[in-house]
Amino acid sequence: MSTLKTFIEHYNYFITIFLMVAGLYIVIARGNMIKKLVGLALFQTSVYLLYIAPGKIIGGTAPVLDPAFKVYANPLPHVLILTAIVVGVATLALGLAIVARIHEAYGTVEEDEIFAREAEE
Amino acid sequence: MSSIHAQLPALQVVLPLLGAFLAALLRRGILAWALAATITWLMPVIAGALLWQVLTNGPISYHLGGWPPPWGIEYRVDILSAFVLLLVSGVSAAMMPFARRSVAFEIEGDKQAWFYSMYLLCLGGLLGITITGDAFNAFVFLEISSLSTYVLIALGKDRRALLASYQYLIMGTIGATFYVVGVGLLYLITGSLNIVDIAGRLGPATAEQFRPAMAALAFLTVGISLKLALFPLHVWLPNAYAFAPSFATAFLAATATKVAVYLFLRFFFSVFGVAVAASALRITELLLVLSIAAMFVASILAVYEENVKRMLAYSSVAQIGYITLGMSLANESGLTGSIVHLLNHAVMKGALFLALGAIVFRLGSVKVADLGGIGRKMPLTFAAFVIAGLGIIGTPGTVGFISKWYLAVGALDNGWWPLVFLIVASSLISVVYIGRVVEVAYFRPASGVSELAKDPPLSMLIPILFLAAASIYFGIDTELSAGLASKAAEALVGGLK
Amino acid sequence: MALLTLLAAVTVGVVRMRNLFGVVVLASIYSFLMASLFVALDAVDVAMTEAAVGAGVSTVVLLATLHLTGSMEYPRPRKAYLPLFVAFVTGAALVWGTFSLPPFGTADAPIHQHVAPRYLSESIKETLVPNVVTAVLADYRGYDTLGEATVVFTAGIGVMLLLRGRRRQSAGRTREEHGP
Amino acid sequence: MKLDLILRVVIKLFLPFILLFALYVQFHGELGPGGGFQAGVIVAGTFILYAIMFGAHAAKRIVPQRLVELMVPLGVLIFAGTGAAAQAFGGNFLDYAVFSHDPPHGRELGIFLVEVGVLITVSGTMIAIFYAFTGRGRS
Repeated sequence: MSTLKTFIEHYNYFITIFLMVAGLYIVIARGNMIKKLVGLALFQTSVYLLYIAPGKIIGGTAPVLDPAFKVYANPLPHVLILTAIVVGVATLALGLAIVARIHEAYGTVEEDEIFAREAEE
Repeated sequence: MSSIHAQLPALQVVLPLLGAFLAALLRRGILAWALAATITWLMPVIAGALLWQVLTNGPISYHLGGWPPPWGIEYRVDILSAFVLLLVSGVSAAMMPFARRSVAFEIEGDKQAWFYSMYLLCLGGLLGITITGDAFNAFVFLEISSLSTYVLIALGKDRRALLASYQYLIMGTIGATFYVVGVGLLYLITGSLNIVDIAGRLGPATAEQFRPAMAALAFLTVGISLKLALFPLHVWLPNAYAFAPSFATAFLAATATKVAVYLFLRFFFSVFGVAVAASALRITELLLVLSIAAMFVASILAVYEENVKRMLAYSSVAQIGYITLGMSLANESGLTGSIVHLLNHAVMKGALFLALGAIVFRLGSVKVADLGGIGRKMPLTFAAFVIAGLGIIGTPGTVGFISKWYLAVGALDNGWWPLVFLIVASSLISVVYIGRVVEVAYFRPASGVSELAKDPPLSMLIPILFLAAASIYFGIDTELSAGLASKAAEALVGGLK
Repeated sequence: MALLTLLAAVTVGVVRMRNLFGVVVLASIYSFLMASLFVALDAVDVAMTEAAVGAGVSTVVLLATLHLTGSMEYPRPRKAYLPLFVAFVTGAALVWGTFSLPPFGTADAPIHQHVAPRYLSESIKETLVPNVVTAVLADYRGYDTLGEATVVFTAGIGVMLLLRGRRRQSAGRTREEHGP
Repeated sequence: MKLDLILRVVIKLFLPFILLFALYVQFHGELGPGGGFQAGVIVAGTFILYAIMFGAHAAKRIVPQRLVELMVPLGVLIFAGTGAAAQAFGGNFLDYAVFSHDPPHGRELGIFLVEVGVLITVSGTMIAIFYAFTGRGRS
C-alpha cells in the first residue's frame, strides 16, 4: 500500500510531468508552426506547476502577511514563476511574429511544405 | 574613485541594458551605432578592471539591491568569469567599427537603431549570464540574450533567415525550459538559488536526495547543451549563422556559444563537482563520445557545404567539440585547453566571419562558386581569412595550435593517447574545407560577381586585420590567454576534490 | 486533485485537435484551469498573472496570428516515433527524479527551511510591504524583475522590428524588395 | 447592428471602470495580489478591447503608435534609472534603502517606482504587439 500512498503524495508531480511530456511531444512531433508554439507554451506552463506545487504547505495561506495567519506558502517560487510566465509570453509573441512573417514569405506555416519548397530550389 | 570601483560589476551589465533602452528611442542608425560603440568600448575596460581586482584581491561579490546572498541576487566574479567577460567584451569591442557600414548595408534605415538596441541587449544578456552568481538570474539573462538573438537572426535578408530564427526559437526555448527544470530541482533539494550556496548545500543534500540531484544534472546538461550546440543538438546553428546579418553572425559566433560553455563549466565543476565525481551517470564519457562525433561529423559536413558562411558554422560545431572534449577530460590541462580555446576560437571565428561580412558587402554572395579570384581582388581581407583559417586547422604559430596542444597534453595525462590521433585527424579534415575556399580564391578565375570587388573601407578592414593579428599574437605570446586559462582551470579542478 | 486531472484531459484535447482555433480555445481553458489551481496552491499573484497572460494576452496574440495565417493543421504523413521517445525519456527521467522528493504540502521540505523564512519574517519590517511576493519581486530579487521587464522590452521591440513596415508583395525569394 | 450598438455603449461605459480596476491592481499590489505587470496587462487589455470594438484607427487616435513606441523603453528606463539613482546616492544598484533616512521607507518608495516602470513598459509593449499584428492585415 505504501507505493499507492507515495503515488498519491506525489500526484502533483505526475500530472506536471504528464503535461510536460505532452507539451514537449507537440513541439517536437507536430509540423504546424503555430501548434508547435502552443505546445511550447504548455510545456513551459507545466514547469510553473513544478515550482509552485511544492511551495504549498497544507494548512497554510497565501503569502500576504496578516496577523490572523501563521503559516504561509513559500513566496519565492511565486516570484520566480511570475518572471517565468512573463518570459514565456514574450517568447510566444516573438515566435508568432516570426511565424506571421514566414507565412508571408512562404504562404504556409506547415514545416513539411516549407522544407519541400526549399528542397525544390 | 573607490566607489566607482565597487560599482563596476553592476555597470558591466547595466550599461549595455541602459544603452539598449536609449537606442530604442533614437531614430537615426548612425546615432545608435555611436551609442552602441561607446558602450561596447567601455565594456572591456570594466572587464579588465574587474580581472585586475580578482587577480589582486580574489573573487568579487557584489550584492544587488544591497541584499546579501542567498536572499538577494549576487554578482560574483572569479578568474573564470572575469576571463569570459573580458573575452566577450573584448571581441565585441574589436568588431564594433565593422558594424557601421555592414549594418547600414544590410539593414533598412529605419530599423537600424532597433537593430543596435537588440545587439546591446544580447551583449548585456551574455555578460549578465557570465557575471551572475544566481542560477535563476542566469535564466533571465539567458532569455534576454536569446530573444534578442532570435530577432537579430530573423533580420537576415534571405527568407530562410526567418525559418532559422524560428527553429532556434523552438530549440532555444526547450533548452531554457530544461534549464529551469534543472534549477527547480536543485532548488527543491537545497532551498537555495545562489550558485555558491547551492554548491555548499548540495553535498549533504545529494546524500539524502541522490536521484533528484542526478535528474537536475541531466536536465541542466541537456538544456545548456542545446544552447551551446553540442552535437547532436546543434541543428539550429548552421542555418542561424548562415542567414543572419553578417555582423550578427560574427558577433554570435564569437560570443554566444562561449557563454553557454561558461555556464556548463560553472554547473559541471563549481556546483556539481562533488556529485559528478561520485556520479553513476557517466556524463563525462558521454560528453567525450559526443565531442568526438562533433569533431568528425560536423567537419565532414563542412567539407560538402557550398555556402561558406554555413561551412564555417559547421566548423564552429566541430570546434565546440574540441571545447567539450577538454571538459570531458576533467583534468587541468584539458580544461586549460577548453578555456583557452574559448578565446582562441572567438578570435579566429570572429576574423573569419567578419571577412565573410566584407565579402558579402562587396559581392552580395558567399557561395564557393562565386569566390573565384577573390584572393587577388580583396588581398588584405583574404589574407586575414587565410591566417584565421590556419588557426582553425591548428598550424603551429597560431592560436589553434595552442588549444590543441593543451587538449593533447590533457588526453595524455589521462593516458588516452588514441585521442591525440583523433585530434590530429579531425584537424586534417579542416585542411580540406579551408583549403577548398583558399584554392578557389587564389587559383580560379574571377567570377561575374567578384570581377569588380576590392577590399572594403578601412572601418571594416581594420577589425578584420586586428582579429587576424590577434590570432597570431595569442598563438605566440600565451602569457595572457593560456596563463589565465590555466589559473581558471586550476580553480575548477580544485572544486572537484 | 480534480483540477489536475481536468488539466490532463484538456492537454489530451490539445494534442489531438487539428483545428487550430479549437486548440487556442483549449489552451485558453488550460490557462484558466492552471490559474484556479494556483489559487488552490495559495499562489494568488501567480494565478492572477497566469489568467491575464495565458488566457488573455496569449489568446489574443494567437488569434491575431491565426487571422493572418489560417487555422487548419494538416496531418503529417509519417508516424513520429522519435518525438514520442524523446518525450517519454524526459518524462521517465523526471518521474525517477521526483519520486523521492518530499510529499506534497509538508512544511519541513528544504525549500521551506532555507532562504524563504527570512522573507516571511523580515520583509514587513524591512520594506513595509505586507504582500511578501511583491516585496521579494520588487526588492530582494528586484534585479530579476528588471531582467523580466527587459525581456518584455526585447519582445516588444522585436515584434515591431519584424512586423512593422509594409508587407512584402510576392512570396518569392527576395533580396531587395524587402524595403519599406 | 443593434446588438453592436448596445455592445459599444456597454463597453464605453465599462472602460473607465476597467481602467480604475487596473489602477487598483497597481497600487493595491503592496497589500494584496497584483502589481505593475498585472495592471499593465489590464490597461493594455482595455485598449485592445476598445480597438476591437471601434477599430484600430480610433484606438490609435487615443494612443498613437509613436506614444506606444515611447512607452516601451520609457518604463524600463524608469526601472533601471531607479537602480542607477541608488548608485548615485552611494548604495548598490537597486538598493532603495538609500532613498530615505529610514531604510524601509526608502525601499517602499523604490518598490513603488519600479512598479510604475513595469506598468508603463508592459502596457506599452502589449499594445505595441497588438498594433503590430493587426497592422499587418491580410494583404
